[in-house]
Amino acid sequence: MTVPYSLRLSLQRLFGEIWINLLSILTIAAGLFIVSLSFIPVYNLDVVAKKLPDKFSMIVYLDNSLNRNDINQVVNSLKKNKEVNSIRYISKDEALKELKSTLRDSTFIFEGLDENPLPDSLEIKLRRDAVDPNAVREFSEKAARIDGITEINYGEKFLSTIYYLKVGLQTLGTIFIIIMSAGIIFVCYSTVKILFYRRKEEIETFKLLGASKGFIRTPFLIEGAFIGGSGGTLSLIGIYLFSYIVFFRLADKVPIFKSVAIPENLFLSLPLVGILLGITGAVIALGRLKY
Amino acid sequence: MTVPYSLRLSLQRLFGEIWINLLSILTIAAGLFIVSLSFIPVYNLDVVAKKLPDKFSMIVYLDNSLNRNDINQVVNSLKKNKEVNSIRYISKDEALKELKSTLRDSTFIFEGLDENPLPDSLEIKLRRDAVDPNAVREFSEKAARIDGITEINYGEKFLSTIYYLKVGLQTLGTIFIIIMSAGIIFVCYSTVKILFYRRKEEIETFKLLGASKGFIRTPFLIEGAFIGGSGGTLSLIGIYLFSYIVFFRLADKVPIFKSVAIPENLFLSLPLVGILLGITGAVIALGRLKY
Amino acid sequence: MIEFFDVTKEYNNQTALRNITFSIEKGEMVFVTGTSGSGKTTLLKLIYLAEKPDKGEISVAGWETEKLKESSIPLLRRNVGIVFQDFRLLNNRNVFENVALVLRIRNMNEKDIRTKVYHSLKTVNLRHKSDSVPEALSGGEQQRVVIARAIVAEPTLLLADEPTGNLDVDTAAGIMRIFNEINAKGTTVLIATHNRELFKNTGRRVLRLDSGNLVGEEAE
Amino acid sequence: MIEFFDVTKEYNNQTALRNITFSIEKGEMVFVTGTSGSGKTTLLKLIYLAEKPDKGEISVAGWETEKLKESSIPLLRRNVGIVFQDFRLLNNRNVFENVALVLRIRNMNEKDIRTKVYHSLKTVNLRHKSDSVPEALSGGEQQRVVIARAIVAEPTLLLADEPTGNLDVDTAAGIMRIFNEINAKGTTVLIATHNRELFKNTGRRVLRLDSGNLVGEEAE
Ligand SMILES: Nc1ncnc2c1ncn2[C@@H]1O[C@H](COP(=O)(O)OP(=O)(O)OP(=O)(O)O)[C@@H](O)[C@H]1O
Ligand SMILES: Nc1ncnc2c1ncn2[C@@H]1O[C@H](COP(=O)(O)OP(=O)(O)OP(=O)(O)O)[C@@H](O)[C@H]1O
Ligand SMILES: [Mg+2]
Ligand SMILES: [Mg+2]
Repeated sequence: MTVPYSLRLSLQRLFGEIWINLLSILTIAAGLFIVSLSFIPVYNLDVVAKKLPDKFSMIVYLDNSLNRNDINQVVNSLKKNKEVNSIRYISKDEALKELKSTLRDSTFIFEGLDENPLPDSLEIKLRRDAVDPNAVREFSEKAARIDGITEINYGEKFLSTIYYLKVGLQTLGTIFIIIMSAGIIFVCYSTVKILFYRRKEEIETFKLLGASKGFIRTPFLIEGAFIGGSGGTLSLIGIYLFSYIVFFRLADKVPIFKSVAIPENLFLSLPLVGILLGITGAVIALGRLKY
Repeated sequence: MTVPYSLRLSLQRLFGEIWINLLSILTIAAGLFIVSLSFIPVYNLDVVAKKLPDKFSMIVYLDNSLNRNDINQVVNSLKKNKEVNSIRYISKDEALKELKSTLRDSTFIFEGLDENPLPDSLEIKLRRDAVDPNAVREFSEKAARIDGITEINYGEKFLSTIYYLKVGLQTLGTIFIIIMSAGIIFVCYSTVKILFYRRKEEIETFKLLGASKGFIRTPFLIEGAFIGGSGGTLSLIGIYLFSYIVFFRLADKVPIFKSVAIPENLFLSLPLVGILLGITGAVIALGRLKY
Repeated sequence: MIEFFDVTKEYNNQTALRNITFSIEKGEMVFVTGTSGSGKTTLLKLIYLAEKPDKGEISVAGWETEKLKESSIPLLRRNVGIVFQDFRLLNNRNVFENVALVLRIRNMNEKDIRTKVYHSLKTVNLRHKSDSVPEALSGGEQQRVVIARAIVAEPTLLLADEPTGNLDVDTAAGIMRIFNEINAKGTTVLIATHNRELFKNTGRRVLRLDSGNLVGEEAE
Repeated sequence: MIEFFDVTKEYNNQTALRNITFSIEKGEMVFVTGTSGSGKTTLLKLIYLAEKPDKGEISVAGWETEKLKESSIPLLRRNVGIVFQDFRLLNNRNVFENVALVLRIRNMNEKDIRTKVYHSLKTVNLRHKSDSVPEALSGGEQQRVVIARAIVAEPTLLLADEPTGNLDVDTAAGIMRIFNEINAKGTTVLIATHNRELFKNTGRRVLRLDSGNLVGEEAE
């Protein structure tokens, strides 16, 4: 069979029953649009979840008797642990300044102070994947054994909130996207299948007239690809329109929208996803052709 | 036409082409399931958004010279404003205790203190709908004019973050649900429509044999209602299974799931929604019957 | 029973029937004949209102079809039994249900339906095929199911379009006997056919169509 | 060309053909006749492999159908032109495309397709209907499109199932002339019909079926 003919045949079919095909295209577009749409909050939650551990830091209080050299040694011992991402030295003067600025409204407390009562300290940021209640406890026990460290401080409750929030958001997001995608893949498949169901008799006639399997399949695959591809493209246009309206227009009024990230490059694959869905739908819909 | 016959007719049709009808039912179930599923995070975000304003409070510092009576008078003047929800009196001693407990790790600061330098204060919680940057500014200006109040304190940045987060989440949630629902309604309609499209010839024959419009329509409506209703019921079962697995099983491991609320009563209407969708789909699919 | 006055029917500017005038009395049996494409089926379609004339007036069983309300069309059709040239059997139900459909539309009770449908199927020798679907029948069997469906409700007017095209001579003769019996009971019968054997020497009136023109009405 | 040896075909335990043995030589023109439901269509279906026999052996154009690989079935069918009793026209394409389909399946180029399709449609007097869809044709016109489709690819074997059921005597005679011409050019022709007029006095062999039994093979 010449490919131009299958192409013409599928176009004829597409436009010969334009309404019903348009309906399928729109159904698939709606389906893909919905998955993409729900991908936006999940993606953003994931971005937020990934950044959550950055909010966490440990404070290590140093012995007052340590000199510059001793402190460097402590820093080096700490840095040997692979969990450590960065260490910042905070002198007792800096610490007091920071405290004063956070207690801005209650600076009268410090009026009675004659000497700085704060110790020198180190702020340790851990690597993102090391921020997990057990790992942090182990690390802090190890660190406490280093000479010159008097006390280690970190919000245990804050840590476990951060950790479970991260795990929770990521798990939920994954489950949500998997179910959504499965649902929509099914909707697309079923749309194509129902569409081809009407063609049973046509396929039968094709067979009786001596058509090979390839001859019968090709136009259906092209048709499926076209329906899926159009659906995907429409959903892409929909997503862009939606992001434009919501994130550029609405962002003027509600500034929080400005910080919403849109995984645009991912969405660019929507037409391709549509084509794959359409072809797969057509292949399954046709089933194993038997003579 | 006797209703029992239309019923039998639609059942025959449903089971006569069980696979294709099952496909439609599953499509609708998948669609409704997805909308319901995405309703859960939106609903929870809405609950969170509604509670956000509770996190906000204003601190009003009182003149050191006021006695109990004066303070009561200030409280009463404040309470006259409809924005005020509750007022808590915080004595200077309490304030110091609170400060000490938040600064638990740096209590050495207070070692040099001989006298409590903090003033008495009032913590004001505003009504949820009054937590809006403009309203709060106006209110604080009004309050500042009350005798005995030396200073008013509230995090302006925190306030506007809370406010815009609330408005943003609610707006996004509403848009999201509207688009989702529109998409799925379309998917359901289109599924029913494609399904009935095959019956054009059957309808034509019915007409030629003298069937009235009611006779033609009734079985289609029953069929539509059945397909939609089954889809809705399946999606309800799916949602319950999903909540059970995620929120009861997973919650053991990831405690944050425990705080997820599921609008169960709302989901109970899913079968009804399905029936309505099915019937509407059938009505539109049949269109205006013409002889 | 049927009156055509100066009726013209065109499909996309191509005339299928031109200035046709004739009338058929209640209780008559009349044949329509003509070569392939001469307009026989179109004439029948005008009677059961599947097509509307472009010109002229038609009345059927006392109804003037032009003035008929849409809601009355089913009522008219319930007086008419039709043997469609293209059968119009429903493939998703069995033979019994295909025939019974006509009675269900008329709101008959289940017991009467069974009696009448089985009687009608027996008339065309297909009682044993009542559980088969149309696709599992031979061409001639399908045609006889269509005939059974057309006569089961005892219509006042029977329209048969090429009712013996798929039947052998003997079976066709049997069908003609049935039509004669029905006609004898008072039903007006109009048969479109190219098979001269059906009306030769019967003394029945024959409407002869030639490219959409009525060129003769005499018996053969 | 065709050989049946002791062939039996049952549908749900109901025998449609019983112990059929016969053979048709290349270049012959043979008729199959019998009353409605006697098994004519079933016999043709066994030849073009739409049905499989329950017993016995069939060979068509040198292929033993039992041993035929699935992928060879289309090759066999491309040697066969079929006039289906139920037409099997595709309603979503016009007459030209319905006929052309057979040639497209055979991968013919567009120019040859046009020439051949128009020639074939002219043969059955339907050149002027090439742009119509099947639904807008009269019964006889549809049947002639099916005949045009069956002969357009110049098959080595032509199977015609009740090819004149919807045609008047003159048009039917024209179709038989076409079949005779094709047969004269070497095509084997097998016609299933209940219309004795087609084979009376032609001297052609007639296979007579009665309730699935082959009861005679002589010319009439
Ligand atoms: N797919 C099928 N399933 C079950 N029974 C069938 C099927 N096809 C045909 N039959 C039965 O087999 C018998 C022979 O059918 P066939 O179509 O071969 O008859 P025929 O000789 O072509 O009749 P006609 O002249 O009416 O077309 C009939 O009784 C028919 O009901
Ligand atoms: N729906 C339609 N649209 C366009 N043309 C049509 C339509 N139906 C019929 N025609 C044309 O009108 C003419 C008359 O058709 P009709 O079906 O009445 O013929 P007929 O006498 O029944 O023929 P046959 O014996 O072949 O059935 C034919 O040329 C046919 O092609
Ligand atoms: Mg006709
Ligand atoms: Mg047959």
